[in-house]
Amino acid sequence: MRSGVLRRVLRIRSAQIALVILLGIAVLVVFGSSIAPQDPLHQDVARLLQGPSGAHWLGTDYLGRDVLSRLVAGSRLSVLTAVEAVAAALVVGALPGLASVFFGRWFDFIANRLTDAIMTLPTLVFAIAFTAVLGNRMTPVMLAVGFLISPYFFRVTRAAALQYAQEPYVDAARLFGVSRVRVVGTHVVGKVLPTVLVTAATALAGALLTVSSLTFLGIGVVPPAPTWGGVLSSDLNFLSQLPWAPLAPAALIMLTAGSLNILADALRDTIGTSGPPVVRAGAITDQEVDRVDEHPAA
Amino acid sequence: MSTNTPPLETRPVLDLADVAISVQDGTIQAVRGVSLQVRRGSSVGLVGESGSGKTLTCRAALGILDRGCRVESGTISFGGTDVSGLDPRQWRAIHGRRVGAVFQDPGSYLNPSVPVGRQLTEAVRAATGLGRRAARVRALELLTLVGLRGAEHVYRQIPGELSGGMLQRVLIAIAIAGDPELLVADEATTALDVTVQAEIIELLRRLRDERGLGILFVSHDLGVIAELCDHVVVFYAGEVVETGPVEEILRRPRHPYTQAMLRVASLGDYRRRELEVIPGQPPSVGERIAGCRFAARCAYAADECRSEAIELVGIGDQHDVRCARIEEIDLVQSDAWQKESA
Amino acid sequence: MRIVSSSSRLFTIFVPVVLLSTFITYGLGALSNSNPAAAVLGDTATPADIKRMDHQFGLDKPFLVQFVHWLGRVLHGDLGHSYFTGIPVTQSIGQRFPVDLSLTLLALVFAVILGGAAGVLAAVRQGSWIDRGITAISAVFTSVPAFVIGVGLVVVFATKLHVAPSSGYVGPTTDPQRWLQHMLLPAIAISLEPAVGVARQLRTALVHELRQNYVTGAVVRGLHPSRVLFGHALRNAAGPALTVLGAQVPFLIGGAVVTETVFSLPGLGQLAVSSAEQRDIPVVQGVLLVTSVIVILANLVVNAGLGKLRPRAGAVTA
Amino acid sequence: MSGGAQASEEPVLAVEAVDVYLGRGHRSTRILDAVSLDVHAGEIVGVIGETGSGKTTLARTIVGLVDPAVGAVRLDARVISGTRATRRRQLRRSGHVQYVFQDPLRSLDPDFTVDRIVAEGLVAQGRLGRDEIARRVSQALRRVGLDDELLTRRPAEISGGQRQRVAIARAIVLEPRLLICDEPVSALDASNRNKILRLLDELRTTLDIAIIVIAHDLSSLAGIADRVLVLYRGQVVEDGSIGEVFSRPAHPYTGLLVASAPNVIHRSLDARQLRVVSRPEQVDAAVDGCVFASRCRFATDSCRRRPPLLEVRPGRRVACHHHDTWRAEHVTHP
Repeated sequence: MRSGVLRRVLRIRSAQIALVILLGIAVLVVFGSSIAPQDPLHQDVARLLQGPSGAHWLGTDYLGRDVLSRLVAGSRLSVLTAVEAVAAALVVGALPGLASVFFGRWFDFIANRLTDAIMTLPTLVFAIAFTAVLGNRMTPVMLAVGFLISPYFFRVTRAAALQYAQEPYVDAARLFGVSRVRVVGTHVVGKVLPTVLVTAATALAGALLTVSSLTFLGIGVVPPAPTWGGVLSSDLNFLSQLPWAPLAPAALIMLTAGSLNILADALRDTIGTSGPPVVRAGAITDQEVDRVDEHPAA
Repeated sequence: MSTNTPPLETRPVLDLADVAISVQDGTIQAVRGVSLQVRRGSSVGLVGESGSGKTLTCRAALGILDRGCRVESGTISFGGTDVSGLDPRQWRAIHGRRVGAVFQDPGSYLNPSVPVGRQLTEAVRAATGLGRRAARVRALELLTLVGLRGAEHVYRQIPGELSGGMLQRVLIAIAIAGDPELLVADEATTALDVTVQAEIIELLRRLRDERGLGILFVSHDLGVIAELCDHVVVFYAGEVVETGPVEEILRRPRHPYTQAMLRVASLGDYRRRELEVIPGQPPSVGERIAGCRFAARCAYAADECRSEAIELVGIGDQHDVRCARIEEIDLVQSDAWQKESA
Repeated sequence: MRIVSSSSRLFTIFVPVVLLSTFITYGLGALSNSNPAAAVLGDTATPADIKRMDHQFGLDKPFLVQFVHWLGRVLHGDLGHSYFTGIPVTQSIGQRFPVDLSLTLLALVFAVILGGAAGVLAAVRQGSWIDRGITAISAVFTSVPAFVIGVGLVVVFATKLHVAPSSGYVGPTTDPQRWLQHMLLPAIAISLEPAVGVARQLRTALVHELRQNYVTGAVVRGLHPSRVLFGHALRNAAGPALTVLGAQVPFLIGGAVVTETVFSLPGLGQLAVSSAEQRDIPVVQGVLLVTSVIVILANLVVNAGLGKLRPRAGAVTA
Repeated sequence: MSGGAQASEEPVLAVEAVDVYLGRGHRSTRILDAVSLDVHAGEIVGVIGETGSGKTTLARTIVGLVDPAVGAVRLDARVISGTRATRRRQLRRSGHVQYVFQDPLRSLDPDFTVDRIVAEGLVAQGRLGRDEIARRVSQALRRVGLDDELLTRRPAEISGGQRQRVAIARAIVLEPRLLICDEPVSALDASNRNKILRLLDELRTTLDIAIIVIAHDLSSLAGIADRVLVLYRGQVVEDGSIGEVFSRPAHPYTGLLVASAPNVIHRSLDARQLRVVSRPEQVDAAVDGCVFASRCRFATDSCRRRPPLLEVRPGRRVACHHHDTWRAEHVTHP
């Protein structure tokens, strides 16, 4: 890790706020339904579609369930599945991206075509199709989503790794007889890591939106189980009675995704000012391939 | 600058009087008290180490100081009109028409994705208002004028396809497209191969003599200045320490810094010898120093050098020096010379 | 691997990509353990019935043979029939396809206009309140799913102000004005995310370009500021922004699929969701294939645009 | 001091007629063409060449980052080019050949402190304990004129001249037999340039090592080099003792180089009279002819054949058909 990058990020006010919000969300995720004020599944036919009150801070839904409790209890599924997707993408994308430093042009060619192909698959449609195959469960669907976003990790990591691997100090280390694996370990990995972190934070925000979109469509969850997107979806049918009802679940999604994006931006700015080149997303890869050619393996 | 009446009856094209420039939003004064003049058909060289203020001065004269940099005091005028307070729109009437500029790393001053000919034509049109077709004809003439063979072919190439020397010629063609009176060249030959550098200097000399172009030439290399310029301004740590005709400065430098600079410069002799160095490092930009800014590195420095500001004093025809001990140094040196020859 | 011409680029890059993505699409369907015959015939089917049905669907052949057959039929415009309704997949997709195509194209246009203008404005006024405002609005929109924006638009413009229809679809050939009325809100809803992507990338790239020496060079040549901005800096900054736009298309289509639900548009999304619930594999495959092709086509367009922006192919770089 | 004065009988480095190609397949180009060079212990040899002359490729070939297609590189009479990976690693760990890269800022890892940078080669050898490494690092730093307070700084926190010294310290800490410096002073101003050149001059005697200094201009060799090798488009056009080569160049290209060098004192050659005015077109077109013919004022039909690199005097080689006549044609008008 580039020394002090995180410390400098944490000096940025917006990043501090974002981190506090994310810590709060993390508490919701860890403790989930055990800190929900009421039973998220308890239906109360006497209190349908009520506005906020002392008993129900965020009101009740069309079955008389406490909205606040449903949102709190739904945090775990909504956030953890997104984390699963990003973790999968990291493993499938970032590791080969880093490894591309070691392999020649054929690995590069194949990996890039494969990447291009995966990137043409529309994430949501693919996720929907996946439920058709594997049944209506969230985890496999999100692993599939992780597979679909892995190309972004691959590209960003690969571009950064190749760039750093061509710095003269890498040649210098090789001239000392340091092995390639160790050279990459000491001179390249640490510099690529912040870039991967930025991508991970952005991807997590995106995956969160994907989860909420899927749960909104009713995909990946079996009905009584609460999710943020599901709460939003159920509110939608009663817009005329409770037009402000979507606000709370929407705000929760936005706060989480927004905090992640702010953190990613702060991180990106910090890396940008501390030296390493900015890796442009989706940069055209042919030039990089050319550069590899000019770098004869030794 | 000397108070003598200028030998040429023409008014200077560029006239800087007592210019001070601040950087970092006025917090640091990087350049102070710079006065210099450039006339048509003459070339003035600014020489100094990096950070000495020569590039800031020349960017101020071009009206392209970076954000946070500002001309604090003094006047900059083109042919009698003061330009120090102009806004970008007013500068546009001067850029390209009255002054052209070339820089180090010529390739980076051209748009990498547009053929060079189109960029030249565009400059011709901006400076002259010619029609598209006439401008293209003019552009091809200019490419030939700056010594590029196969102008038609070069016209269609993008910057990445040309060598550094060719790019600098293209940039010179662009700079003189509007037939300006002044050309500002900031380290224009620094990154080039020596043989190419000599050719570019040759070209600049020709343009100066044939078209009466005034040239303000910035370089860290006294040798290059000696090849092209008739007048030298020596910068040290944000101040002019010596200025005068090039032969005189080379033959009989008076400021200890100029003398040291000549000793470390390449002498055109390649035998093994003990190489000269100037001890220490220059002060950091804007560092406040009472007295002479070179005193800490100067073998002749005395107490008087460190107490109060030293003025630039005229000591001959257009020859000014900023040194408090100039007479004593002359004595020491002639003594040494006598001992050596005895 | 230098690009000699755009046609060879097409063959070296896009043909393998199309083959691979169709393979993944098909493989997804074929990998499903669900037996369509059993699903269609119900609990009372005999093994012989299932075998006959398998043969009818071609499911008794090796996987690769099935893929090649399927690909052959796809090339002839045959995506098979729904397991349940028996309606040709091309027919049900054909009915709904215009909705998504209109939505996607309109959203792309909005994204270019909105994102382009915001990006240029933010870069030119870098550090001003305009720049900060655009950055803040961008941060909000990247954190909101398209369907939430859709819901917001419905609440404000349809439910409260009654200035736009909240649901339904009219074909552009039937009544262009009403088509636009129906498409406007959903298209805006899904265009905001890609617009933000374009704006951010454009701002970054343009700020970078405006710091380059050639911009200083253009200024000292006395060029008009608009010429420096649009003729030089933007030309070079547009490439990365266009690349980002291309990369956004898969998400744009995803947004379209969800937003259809909000605005009750009869599009591919609803077809995909309902067939996924029924495990109607040929329909799901068809939708995936068609949307992938949209993405690939959009990327071809983007690539053509990039080719125009970049220096001539095969240029020697020093 | 004349060329090769300190030469012992066996050269430390012998580059024997190497051809080097870069790129693959039809895009492969010949960068070096039959280049040969000897360097003895205690000797500084300058390699001078402009853009595209192949000088950096020559350095990379000597250190084994590039393999020659033809020819060999020998260190103390043992071939070190084109070896297998394990042998190569063994050679590299020995530290006998050290390379000081062109750009000191980029060749030092920005995340590493000075002590870690200088120690990297010793750590890779894995022979010495931590205390011994620390001792050797601080000794090397003192040798290049830096003190211990720099040990914990990072490259961004020290000056350009100091960075170049750190790069040299990193090389000499391994007690090399041969040191190759690629443009060691091109990024420095005149005074700092002379300081680094003086340091190299000092090291060759105190450490008794062979040094190659690669440069694009004469001023980076002035005062320290014993011999100089002039490269033009991958070929050696002239070599010999530096005083002789530059005071009486035997090749028209060397002449042009000397005449073009910016100079504050009078010179004997005028670049304007060495540049091409006109020349026979067919000389230009010759593929296997003299590499310099297209820029040579003195080119004739015979230059369509490639001139051999002839030893015109002991220790003096020139590749020019007209090496003994062109100067007579060059008339200096007042």
